[in-house]
Amino acid sequence: MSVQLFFFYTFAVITLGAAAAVVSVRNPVHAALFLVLTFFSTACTWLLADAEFLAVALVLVYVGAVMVLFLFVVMMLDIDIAPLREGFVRALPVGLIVAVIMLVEMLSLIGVRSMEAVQSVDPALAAGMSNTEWLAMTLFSRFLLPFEVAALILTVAIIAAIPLALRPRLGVKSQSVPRQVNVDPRQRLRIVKMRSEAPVRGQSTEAKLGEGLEP
Amino acid sequence: MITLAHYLTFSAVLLCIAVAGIFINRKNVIVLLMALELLLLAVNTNFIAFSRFLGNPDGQVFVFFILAVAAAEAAIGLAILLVLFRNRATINVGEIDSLKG
Amino acid sequence: MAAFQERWFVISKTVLLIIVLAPLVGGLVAGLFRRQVGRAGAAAAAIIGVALSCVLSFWVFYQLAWGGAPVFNQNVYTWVEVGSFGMHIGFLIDRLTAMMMVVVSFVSLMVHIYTIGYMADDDGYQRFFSYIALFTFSMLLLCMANNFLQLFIGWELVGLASYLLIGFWFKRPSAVFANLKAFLVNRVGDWGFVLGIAGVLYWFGSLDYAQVFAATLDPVNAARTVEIIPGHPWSVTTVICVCLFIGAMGKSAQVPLHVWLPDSMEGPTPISALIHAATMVTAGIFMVARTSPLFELSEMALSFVLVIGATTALFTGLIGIVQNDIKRVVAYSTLSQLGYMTVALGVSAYAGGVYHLMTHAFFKALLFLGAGSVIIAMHHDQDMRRMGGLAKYMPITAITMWLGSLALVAAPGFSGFFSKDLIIEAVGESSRWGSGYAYFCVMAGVFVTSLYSFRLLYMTFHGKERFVVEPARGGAHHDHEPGHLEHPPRESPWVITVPLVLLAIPSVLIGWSTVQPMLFGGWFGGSIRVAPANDVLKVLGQEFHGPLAFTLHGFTQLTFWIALAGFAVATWIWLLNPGLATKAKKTLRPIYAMLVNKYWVDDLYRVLFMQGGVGFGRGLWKRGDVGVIDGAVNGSSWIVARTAAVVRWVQSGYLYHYAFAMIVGLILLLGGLWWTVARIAA
Amino acid sequence: MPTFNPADLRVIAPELFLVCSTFAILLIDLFLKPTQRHVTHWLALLALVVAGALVWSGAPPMGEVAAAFDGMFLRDGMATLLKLFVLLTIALVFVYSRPYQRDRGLNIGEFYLLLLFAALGMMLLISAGNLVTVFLGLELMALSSFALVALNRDSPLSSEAAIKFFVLGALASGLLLYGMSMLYGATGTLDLAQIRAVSDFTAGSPHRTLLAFGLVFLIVGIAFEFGAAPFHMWLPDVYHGAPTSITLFISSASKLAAFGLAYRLLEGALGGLGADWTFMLALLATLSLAVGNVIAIAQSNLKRMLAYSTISHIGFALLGFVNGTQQGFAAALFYMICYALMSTVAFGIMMVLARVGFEAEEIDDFKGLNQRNPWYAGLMAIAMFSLAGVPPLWGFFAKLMVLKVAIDAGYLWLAIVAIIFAIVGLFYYLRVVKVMYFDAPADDTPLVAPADYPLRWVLSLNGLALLVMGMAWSPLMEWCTRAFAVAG
Repeated sequence: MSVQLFFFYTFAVITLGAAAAVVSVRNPVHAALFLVLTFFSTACTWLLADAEFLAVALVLVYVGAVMVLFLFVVMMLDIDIAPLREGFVRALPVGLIVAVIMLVEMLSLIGVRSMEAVQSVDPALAAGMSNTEWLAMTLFSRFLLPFEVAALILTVAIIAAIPLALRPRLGVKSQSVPRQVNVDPRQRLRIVKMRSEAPVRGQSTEAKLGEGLEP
Repeated sequence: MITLAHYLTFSAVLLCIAVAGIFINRKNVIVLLMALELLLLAVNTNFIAFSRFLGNPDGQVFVFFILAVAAAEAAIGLAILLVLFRNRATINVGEIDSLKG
Repeated sequence: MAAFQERWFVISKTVLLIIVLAPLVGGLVAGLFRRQVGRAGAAAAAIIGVALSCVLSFWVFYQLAWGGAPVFNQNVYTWVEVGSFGMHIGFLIDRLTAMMMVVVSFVSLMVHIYTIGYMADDDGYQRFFSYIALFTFSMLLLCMANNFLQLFIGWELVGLASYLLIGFWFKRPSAVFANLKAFLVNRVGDWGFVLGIAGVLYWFGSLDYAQVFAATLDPVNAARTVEIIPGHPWSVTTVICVCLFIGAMGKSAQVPLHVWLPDSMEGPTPISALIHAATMVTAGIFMVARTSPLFELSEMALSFVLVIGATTALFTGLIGIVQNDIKRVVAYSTLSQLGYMTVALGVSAYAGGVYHLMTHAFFKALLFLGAGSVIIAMHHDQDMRRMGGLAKYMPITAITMWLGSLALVAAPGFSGFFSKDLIIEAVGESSRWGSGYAYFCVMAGVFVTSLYSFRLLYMTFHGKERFVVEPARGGAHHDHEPGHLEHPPRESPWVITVPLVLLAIPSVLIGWSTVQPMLFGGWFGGSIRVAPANDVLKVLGQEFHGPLAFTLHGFTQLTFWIALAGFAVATWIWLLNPGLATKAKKTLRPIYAMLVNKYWVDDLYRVLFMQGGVGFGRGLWKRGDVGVIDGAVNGSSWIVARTAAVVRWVQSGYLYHYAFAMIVGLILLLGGLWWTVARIAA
Repeated sequence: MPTFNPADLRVIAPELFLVCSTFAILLIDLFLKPTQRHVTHWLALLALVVAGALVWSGAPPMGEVAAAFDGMFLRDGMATLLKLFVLLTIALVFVYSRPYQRDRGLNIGEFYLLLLFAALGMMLLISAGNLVTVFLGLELMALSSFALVALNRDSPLSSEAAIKFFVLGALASGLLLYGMSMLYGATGTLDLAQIRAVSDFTAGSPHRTLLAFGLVFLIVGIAFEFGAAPFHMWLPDVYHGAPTSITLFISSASKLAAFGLAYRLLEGALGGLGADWTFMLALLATLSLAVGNVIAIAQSNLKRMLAYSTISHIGFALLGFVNGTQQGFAAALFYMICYALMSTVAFGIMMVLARVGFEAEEIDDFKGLNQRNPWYAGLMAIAMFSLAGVPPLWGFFAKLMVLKVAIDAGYLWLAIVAIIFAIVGLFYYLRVVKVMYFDAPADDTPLVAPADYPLRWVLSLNGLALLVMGMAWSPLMEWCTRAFAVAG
C-alpha cells in the first residue's frame, strides 16, 4: 500500500463517516459541523487527484461561505431538537436496504473491477503548467459562454433570495438621518388661517346657556 | 496506487449516503439541504477522478461550474426555507404535508 | 335534351352539400339567433332546413333508383394530407346511403313538425329545435360519408347531440343522470370503434371506404394476423370487425351496452322517436352493413354479432312485458327490434337488417309519436296503469298506434312482416356458429313482441278507464295528483296527428313495393358485399314469388301462429281478465323481480364500475376512507394498518416519500439495465 | 487554442438581446413606483417579442446547424421552433397573469425578471451543445422556477410547494449530473456531438455499459423535468401550491423546455443507445398514463386535476419518443406545443375567475359558469375537450400523431394502453364541462370579464386556436417534421 493509497483510505473513511453523521445526528448544528468535516476530507481526496485548485475552492467557497450560511440559518431558526427524531428509527431499515440495493446495482454496473486504470503523470504537469493554469486555460477559452451563464445564475440567486428573505419590519423605531436633515418646516407645522368669528351678542347665546344650566 | 475504481466506489457510496439521507430523514429540511450538498460532492468527485485519469481538464471545469451553481442553489434553498419557517413556524419534514392526495 | 338530362340526372356535389348543410344552417339559426328569430322563426328555420334536405334526399333517391344515376363517390374537401395518409370530407352516395338519407330526413321532418305541438309549452323551444336539427345534420353526415374518418365525426356528433337532447331538461337530476349514462356507455363503445378504425388505417393504410374495400379482396390482407398478446395470432379482420362492432353495440344499444337506451326516455318524446327510430341507434346497424366487405372476411366476428343480437332480441323484449311506463315499453321494443337487425347482420343478410331498419324507422317513429300524443292527453302522465279506454277519446291516435303495433308484431301484410319474417327465415337458413341459439331467440321473440305490444294497446286504449276526471279546482295546471285529470283527454292537435297519419301510411304499405327489389332484386348492388357461401337471402329468394304470395304464405308459417298466441294471451290477460296480471305477478315472483330489475345489469354496473371505480380511486389514492384508517389506527387488526400505511405511501404529502418514489424508480431502471447487461454477458 | 470569435455573437443574438434587456428592465424597475409597474410589464413583453423576432430572423435554413462557442451553443431548426413557442407561452403568462398578480400584490418587478431569466435558461437549454450548457441552462431555469413558486411569500401552501419543488428538483439535477459524469468518464468529452459519435460505435465495448448506466440517471433527470411517473410526485403539489400564474408557467413553458432537454441528451448525445432509452421511456409512459389518469379522477381541486392530467399528457408525449426517429420527435414536439397551449387556456380562465381572497381552483367553483359567462365557459369547454382529445380539436390530432408513431415503432400494446387511458381521462375532463353547463352556480352574479382588453382578446384567441388548429394543424406538423430534418 502506497502512501497515497493510505491517505486516500484515511480521508475516504473520514468523509463517509462524517457524511453518515450529517444525515443521522439529531442536532442540526452538529450536522453542519460534520458537513464541514466532510468537505475538508473530500478536499483532501481531491488533492490526491492533483486537483489543487478545486480542493482549495471547495474549502474556501463551501466551508468559508456556504456552511456559514447554513449555520447562520440554523441558528436563526429556533428549532426544537427533541421531537424531530420520531419516525427516523422506523424508517431506517427500509432506507438502509434501499440504499444498499442501489449501491450494489451501481457498483456492479460501473464495473469497478474492470477499471483498474492507474494514475498516470499529472496531466497539468505534463503540459508544463500548474493545475490552476491548466484549468484557467480551458475555462477562459472554450468555456467562455458557460462562464458568463454561471454569472447569470449567481445574479438570479440574488434577485430571487432578496424578495424572499428581505422583509421590512414594521413598527421598528429607527433614526433616519437623511430624513431628519431634509425635513422641511412646512411639513411639520401648518398654519391655518381662519376667519375670526365674533360671538353674536344677544339672546341666542344666553338662551342656550340658560337652557343648559336649567335643572 | 490509487485507481479510478477507488474514486468511483468512494463517490458511489457518498451518493448513496446522500440519497438515503434524503428519504430516511424525518427531521428538519436543513438536513435535506445538507444531503443535497453531499450529493453534489459525490458528483464532483466523480468528475475530478475522470478528469485526472483521462488527462482532460473539462471535467474539472465542470466541477467549477457545479460549485458555483451549488452556491446559488444553497442561497435560494435557504431563502425558501426562511419563507417556509415564517409561514409555518416549522421546518419539520413530517409536518409539511398540507399538499397531498 | 340529352345534355340537359345528363346535367340533371347526375347527382351533383351542390345538391349533396345542401342536403347535409341545410339542417345545420337551420339549427344554427335556431340556436344562435334564438332571440332574434323568436319561437316561430326558430321552428321555421329548422323545419325548412330539414324539409329541404328531405325533398332533395327523395330526389337523389329517385335518381339512383329510377333515374339511372351512377354511384357518386367524391371527396369534396381535403382536410389534411400527410404523406399517403389523407383526411377528407367526401360523399359516397349509393343506394344504401340514399335509402338511409330518405329514412333519416323523412322521419326527422315528421319529428320536427310534431315538435311544434309537443314542445309548445316548453321554455327551451328554440334550443330544442337547434339540437334536433343538429342531430339530423350529424346523422346525414354519418350516412353520407365515404371514409371512416367522416363516419367517426358523424358518429361523435350524433353522440354529442344525443347527450344534449337526453339531458334537455337539465334541471331534472334523472335527466342529467341519464345523459351521463348514455354518454359513458357510448364512450365504451367508441373505444372499440376508435380501435377498429385505427386498425383499418394501420393494416389497410387508408380510411377511404373504396380503397379499404378494394383491399379486402386481396387474400394477403384477409390472411394477415396480429399478436396483441404475444404467442396468440389473431386474424386482423376479426380484430377490426369485433372492435368496430363494439362501437355499434354502444350506439345501437346491444347487450351488454344497452343500459343507456331505456333511461334516455328522460328526454322529451320527439327525441325518443328520433333517437330510437331514425337516427342514433340505426347508426350501428348501418355501419356494419356499410362495412360488410370487412365483416364478410371474418366468420368469427359475424358469429359474435349474431349471438349478441339474438341475446338482445329476446331478453330485452322480456323486460318490456313488465314495464308500466308507456314510453319504456316502446323503448324496450326498440332494443328488441335492434337485436333482430343485428341478427340479420350476423347471418350475412345485411340487406335484411337494413330493410328492417327502414320499416322499423317508420313504425317505431309512429309508436313513439303516438305514445307522445297519449302522454299529452294524459297531462304528461306516462304510467299506463292510470290509462285505459282512451280509444274513444282519441281515435286517430288509437288507430295509428294499432297500425304501428301490427307492423311491429309482423302481422302479415304490414311492413314489419316483410322485414322481420325474412330475418327469421334467414336465420333458419344460416348454418353459422350460433345460429341455432339465434333461431330460438328470434322465434321466442315473436311471442314476446306480440305480448308486450298488445298489452300496451289494451292498457292504454281499451278496457276500463283508470283515470278520474275532475274539473279544475282552481289549482295550478300541473299540480293535480297522478291519475286525476282536469278535463277528459282529447285528441291532439293537427301538428301531432298529421305526422302520425303520414307515418302510418308507410308503416302499413311500404313493404309491398319494396320487399322484392330491396331484398332479392340486388337493389343494393355493390354497396353490400356478401360472400357467395354466406348468401342466405339468395337461397330465400329462390322461393320468393312476389309480396302477395309471400303474405299469404305468411299465414301458414309458424311465426304467425306464435304471434297469434301472443295476441291471445295478451287479450286474455289484459283485456278480458284484468285481475289476472296481478295474480300472475305473485305466482311468478322471482321471474317478475328479475325482469323488473332488468336482470340486475344496471345494479351490477353501478356496483362494479361506479362504486368500484370511485372506491378504487379514492381508496387507493386519497389515503383511504378516513373511517377505515381511523378504525385501523384505533387498534383493529395489524394487517389493515399496514395496508393503510402502504396506501398512504403514495402522494402522502411527505417529501421523503416523494424522494423515495424517485429512488425506487431509479433502482428499478438500474435493475432493468443490470438484468439486460447480465443477460447479454451470459 | 480556440479564441473568441465575434461572429459567434450573431448566433446568440436573441439570447444576448434578452440578457441585455433583462438587465435594463432590472435597472428601470428599481426606479418605478408600484403604481407604474405596467411599464415593466410592457417592457418585458417587448423584450420577449424582439427576442422572438431575432430568433425568427436569424434562424439558419432548415436542416442546417449554426454552432457557436466551440459547439457549446447550437442553433438548428428544432431550437428555432421550440424557442418561439417558449417565448410565446411566457408572453402569455405575462398577459394572463397581470390582473391576478396585481390583485394579490404580487405584481413586483422580480416576477418579471425571474420569468425573463427562466426564459433565458430555457433558450440556452434548448440550444445547448455541451453538457455544461445543458446543466447551466437547466439550472438557470430551475432556480428561477423555485423562486417563482415561493414568490407569494405569505402563503403557507406556496412555500410548502416551493420547498418540495426545490429539494426534489435539486435531487433530480444531482442525479442528472451523476449521469453526466458517467458520460464524461466513458467518452472523455463534454461535447454532445462527440459523445454521440462515441455512442454510435459502442456496441459490445465496456463503454456501452457505462454509457447506459449514465443514461439511467439522465432519464431520471429528464423524467423529473417532464413530470413523468414515478418522478412526478412534485408536480401535483407544486401546481396546487404555486400561484396560478406560476402554475401556468410551469405547465406550459417548462414542459417545452423539458422537451429540449430530452431531445438534446437522448438523441443529441445518446442516439446510439436508442434501443435502451426507447424502452425505458415506454415504461415511464405507461406508468404516467396510468397514474395520471387514475388519480385525476379522484381530485376535487381543478389545479391538482390538471396536474395529474399533465402527467398523463406527458405519458402521451413520451409515446413520440419510443420511435427515436424524425417522425417520432416531430410528433412529440407537436404534442408538447399543443399541450402547452391547451394548458394556457385552462389556467388563464382560472385566473380570470379568481378574485381577491378567492382562488377559482375547486371544480365546484366552476358550477354554472355557463350562466355567469357563456363565453368563458365555452372557451373552458373547448380546452377541456381538446385536452381530452375529442375530435376535431387540436388535442385529438396531437394524440393521433403520437399514437401513429408508437404503432409504427411496434409498440402496439402501448398504443392500446394509451387509448384506454385516454378514454378513462374523458371522464374527469367531462366532469368539468358538466359542472359548468348543468349545475346551478353557487353565486349567480354575472361574471364580468376583467377590464384588461389584451387579456380578454388574447385568451379568446388562444382558446379559438385550439379549434382552428384542429382544422389546420398540418402546417405546424410539417414544420415540426422539418425541424428535425438533419438530426433525425
